[in-house]
Amino acid sequence: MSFSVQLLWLIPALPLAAAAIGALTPRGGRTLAAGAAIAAMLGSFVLSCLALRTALVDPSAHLTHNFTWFAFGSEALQLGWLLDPLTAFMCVMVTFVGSLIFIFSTGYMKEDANFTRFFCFLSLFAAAMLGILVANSLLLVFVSWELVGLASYLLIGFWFHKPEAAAAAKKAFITTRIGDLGFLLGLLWLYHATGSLLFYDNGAGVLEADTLSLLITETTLGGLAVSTAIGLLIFCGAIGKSGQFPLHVWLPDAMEGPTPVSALIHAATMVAAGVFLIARIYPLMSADLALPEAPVNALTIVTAIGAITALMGACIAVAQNDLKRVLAFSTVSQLGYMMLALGVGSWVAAIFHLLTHAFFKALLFLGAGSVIHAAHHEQDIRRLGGLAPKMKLTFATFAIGMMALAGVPFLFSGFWSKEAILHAAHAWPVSQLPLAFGLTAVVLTAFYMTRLVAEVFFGQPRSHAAEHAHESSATMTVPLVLLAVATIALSLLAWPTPWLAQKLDPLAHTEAAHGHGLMILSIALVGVGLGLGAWIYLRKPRTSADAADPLESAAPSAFDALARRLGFDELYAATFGRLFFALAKLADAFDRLVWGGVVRAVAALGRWIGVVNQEAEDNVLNAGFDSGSETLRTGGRAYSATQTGDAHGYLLTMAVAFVLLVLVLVIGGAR
Amino acid sequence: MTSPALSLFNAPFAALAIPGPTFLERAPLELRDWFVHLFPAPAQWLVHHLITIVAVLAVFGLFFAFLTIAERKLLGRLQNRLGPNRTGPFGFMQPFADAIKALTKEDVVPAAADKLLHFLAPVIVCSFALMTFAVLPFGRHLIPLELDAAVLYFFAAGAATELAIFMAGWSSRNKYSLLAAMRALAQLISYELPLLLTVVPVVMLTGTLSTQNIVLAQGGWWHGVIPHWHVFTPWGFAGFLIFLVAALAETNRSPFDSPEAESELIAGHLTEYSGFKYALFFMAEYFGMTALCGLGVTLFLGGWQAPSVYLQFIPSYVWFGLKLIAMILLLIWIRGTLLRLRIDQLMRLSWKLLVPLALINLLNAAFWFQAGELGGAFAIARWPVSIGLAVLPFIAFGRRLGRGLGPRTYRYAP
Amino acid sequence: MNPLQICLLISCGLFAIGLTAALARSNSILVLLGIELMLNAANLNFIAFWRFGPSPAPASGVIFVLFSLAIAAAEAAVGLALVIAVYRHQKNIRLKEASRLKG
Amino acid sequence: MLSLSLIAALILTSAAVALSLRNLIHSALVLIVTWLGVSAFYLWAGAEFVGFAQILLYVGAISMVVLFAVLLTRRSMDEARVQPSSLRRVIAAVLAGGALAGVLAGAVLSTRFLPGAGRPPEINVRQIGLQLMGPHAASLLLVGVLLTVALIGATVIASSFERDDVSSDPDPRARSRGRLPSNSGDSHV
Repeated sequence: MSFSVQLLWLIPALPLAAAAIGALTPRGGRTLAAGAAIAAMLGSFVLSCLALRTALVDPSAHLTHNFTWFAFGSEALQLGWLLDPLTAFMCVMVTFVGSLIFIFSTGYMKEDANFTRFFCFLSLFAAAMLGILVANSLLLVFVSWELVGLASYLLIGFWFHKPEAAAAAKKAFITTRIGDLGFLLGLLWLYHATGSLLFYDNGAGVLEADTLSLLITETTLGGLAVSTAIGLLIFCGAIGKSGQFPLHVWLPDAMEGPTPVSALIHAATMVAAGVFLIARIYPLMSADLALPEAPVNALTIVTAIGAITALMGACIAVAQNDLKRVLAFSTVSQLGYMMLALGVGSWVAAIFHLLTHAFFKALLFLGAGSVIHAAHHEQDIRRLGGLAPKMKLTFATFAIGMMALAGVPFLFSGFWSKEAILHAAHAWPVSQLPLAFGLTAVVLTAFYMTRLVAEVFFGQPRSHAAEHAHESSATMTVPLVLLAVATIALSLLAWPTPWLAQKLDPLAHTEAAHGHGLMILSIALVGVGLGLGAWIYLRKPRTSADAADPLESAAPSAFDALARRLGFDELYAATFGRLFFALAKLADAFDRLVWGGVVRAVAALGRWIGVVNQEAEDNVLNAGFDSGSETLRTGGRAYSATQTGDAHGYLLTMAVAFVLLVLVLVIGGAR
Repeated sequence: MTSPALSLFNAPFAALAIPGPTFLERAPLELRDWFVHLFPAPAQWLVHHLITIVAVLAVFGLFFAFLTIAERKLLGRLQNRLGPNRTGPFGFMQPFADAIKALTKEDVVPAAADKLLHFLAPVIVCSFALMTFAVLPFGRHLIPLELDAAVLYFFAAGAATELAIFMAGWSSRNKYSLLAAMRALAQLISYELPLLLTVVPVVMLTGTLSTQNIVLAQGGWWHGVIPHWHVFTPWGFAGFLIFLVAALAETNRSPFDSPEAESELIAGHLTEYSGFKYALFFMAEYFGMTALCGLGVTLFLGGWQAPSVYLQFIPSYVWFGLKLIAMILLLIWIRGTLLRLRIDQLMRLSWKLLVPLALINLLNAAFWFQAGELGGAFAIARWPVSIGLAVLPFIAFGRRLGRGLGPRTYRYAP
Repeated sequence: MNPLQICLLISCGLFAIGLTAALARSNSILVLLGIELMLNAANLNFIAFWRFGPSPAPASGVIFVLFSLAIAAAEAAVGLALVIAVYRHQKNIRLKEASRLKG
Repeated sequence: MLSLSLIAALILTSAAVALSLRNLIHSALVLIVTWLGVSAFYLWAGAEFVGFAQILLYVGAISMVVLFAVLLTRRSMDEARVQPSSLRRVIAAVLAGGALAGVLAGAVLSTRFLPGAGRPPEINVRQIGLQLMGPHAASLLLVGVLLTVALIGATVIASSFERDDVSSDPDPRARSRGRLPSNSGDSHV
């Protein structure tokens, strides 16, 4: 069955309908809300598979369906759907992972009173995310983008009665808004420059050669090509949404939301939206590479941001004690990898890593959710421990996810995608620094994941909750198993043949030389990381929750700085926070002193006029009015005598008057 | 100056002059014309009308007579007893015996009664019930009075029933009669609404108020077998069911016969009536039922149209008669099967179920028509949509109907 | 005499009877009925002019009467509801006594 | 012309009788005859649709409302008879009515009307429907709104349920006076 691109809107429309159902369902309708959400997601998954089939018929084609949203004057704003392998792969991933997370949620959120609301928000989120994927218009992307932001705000703050959750939701919303401002500016500039926001429109779209050549010939301030400037502005949005340095601060705090939300939004899909966006507008981002003497290329900035984020995230993750926070910083780090890959020119590698990361990170988060659920919402890894024998299935799947994330060779998909990125970085002509950053992060990733597994699953149970943990129910473990299988199976996308790369970018030559040297180096580094982790944490497992971390005792100040996440929050509070507070103070003072003074002066003037007025009124006007009123009152009294309230009297008066009127008319007419 | 009123009464018979397809189809007309020509020319128009009236009276008078015996025998069968079987062969002379009994009975009028009204009530109810027959098309050429606004006429004439019930209840000078009359009126008024609302879609789709044209609009067959009757469309079927229920209530038939529930109320507003006046009321009720069934046949069951193209050789009035009898038998069956409704249940049924359903059915019919106009795929797609529009509201409103109604409780009894 | 004039005279008579009743009777229901009669007289005029008047528009008279009927129905419903409300308030429906706006 | 005279006699006599009867119920019933006469006039004039609508509306609906109103506004069987009006008022009313009739009749007789069409305008139900839905659609909508408002208004005005705020009622006994027992949904028979 071929899938028509006109029907692509159905993919986001199904979850949207489910969200509507969820919103209209009363609190008791748990089965209906969850059933609708899961059914819609599975339906979208089927549709996405059909779309993927259609897209793979001719991978190089961009199937589009454009239509006019509204016209103002001679301008017409167009929206549209786009189907190409990038869209299709992403849709399949989002709907598949989404379905599993939805199913997992039915188990995880079982006791929550606002179960139906939760599924309404989840569906809304999925709809918005799929909207980003199928859009053929930057405007539609932006709209969906903001909807995603809204849904993520609602979901992070789902337990809004917790002050931390409410604060985290606000933080996430405001931080991403800062990036989105850049996105909006870039969007407006793009519309100003090209008159269109469609990606592909038979040669007139903004990602097509004609428009791009126009964009790179113009320059703006600093000698930047217009395309570079627009690309960087849009990249601001991606920084915010994908948690890149320096706007990464919201992502770890967002872990206050329910764990399935963390899995869905802050690991698998939403944060990937930024990466997807850059991959989508890659022709625009890379347009300035054609200019020989550009002062700076947009992709160079992307690379720098990505490399810094990758290394920084990995460093901070080493010193975190909250189970979900470790995973959150690893997400930051992995997103940095993806950005790095985009920057060095291999968007295919970035998308490959995005796909594999979505699976194993969702697996890790759901595994973490399973642990947290079993341990009565205990998230501190120091207070867990010894869970491996109690939760065998969770442990096994979590270990698969951990090895995929750490890049354990050959069997796990994470290894292949990470290799692709490192190779791309190696092949970057500009600098080898990103490769160095990436390799360092590889060691750290293997290290902190080993630490996490060791702390959580080995050793002695260090709290009451951990002692009495037991395996979760099937609604939670089945998605784990499925995700684990997918994590391993996704290796097939890259090996033995680079199938995904051929399908995603068939025009590019895919004979990226697999230098074996680099692969061996990275395998060795993974081994170092794993070994170090095992040596420090497995050899002598932690015995009590209060014992200091071995690293902490070795280098207290460095560990402390990392544990405080390098003080970004404090830095922002001290700089931007203080600045805005001062500005607010200033505005307040201005209001009070300057405007307040003016108002008081006017008021005094008014009061003085009032006094004068009153004198004049009492002595001059009132006397006249009094006598006038008296006359009126007398007249009114006389007139009210006729108002008897007797309907008959009125009727009679009317009749007599009518007779007189007709008489006058008849006599007048006869004359 | 000739009176337009007369031309109004003359006009329909022009249609009867059109030669029919078969001799049988035309046979009643031929017979009438032959008889009319026996009279001198100036009197012919009068005889013409009189003979029509007499024919309607005779046919439906006899029909009424045999309807009563059929009902009693059928009810007997349904209740596992024999029914009247003493008078004449198989008891078929029973209605005539009853008639003689009613005529010879003493006519008791309460002393305090409003004598004139007490007398007028049965007369009015009976005459107006008979008047409704004037616009029913009994056959292709058989319609006593072809009016442009026939459906309106039908209901206008039917309105007098309410008046007569009020007169009967009030003139009896008996508070129970009056109370029962008020209850009966409340029921009639409540059920007139769904009744009229189910007629509206038919009128809307056929674009005419003339009964003959409504029947003509239902002519034709799909593949020569399935007729184009309204009852074979989703909205028509739903409308027919609502019409049936409302017609049951309008004619005080069981299960809606609480106004005169014999076993509970000593005949309601008819308490103070006896003898022939009571018989007149009884007769009017059956006339009303026959007329409403006739209207139902006309509006929904294709009137005198044959059910299949191959059955057209049977004269149209036979088809009308068969359908009428079938529908009346259905009503008798319902009477023998269902339990009587309490008055509050009865009102609730009308206002909370039938009226909203009829209103939705109106929309459904409009949708059906518009989708049919578009043609093509819409003409097929309208079927499931229309069925859904008919069934889903029924389920939705039906589920709400019983809500809040616990089992019947008795305050003063254990 | 013109048939139109006859019709108009009938309607005059009906109107006058309605008015007289509305003025003479003290019972508010009868007053309302008198007013209904006056409305009917007006409707009679519409039909008379439609039928006999010079070059009538095809349906205007009829349609006017239809609207007028609807309004008469609304008037009767509201009027009689008011009568019932008044009765509940002052235990009779003599119009003379319903002369205060105070509840 | 004969039929017109008969109709006129019917209308005027029944109207006069109806409004002079003592018994309200009789008044209402005789008035129905008047309305039937008016509809007969419509039929005579060729306005078939309006004629039947008049019967349906006045005989079927308004008369019922009137009769209900009469029955609901009296306390015993005999109160349907109303007190005779004072003679002074009757004389005034007859004078006013007579003057009006005289003046109107004079106006009608003294006006010279243009000659009209000899035969009734050809109009059938379909045309009326098209006119209502076409040029007069706005009025039709307004009438629909008016009728809905009248329906709701009449229900609200005539409904016997008073507001149940006990606190604002100074005299608790006033609440029980003249009030039906509240209808609690399920029946206690």
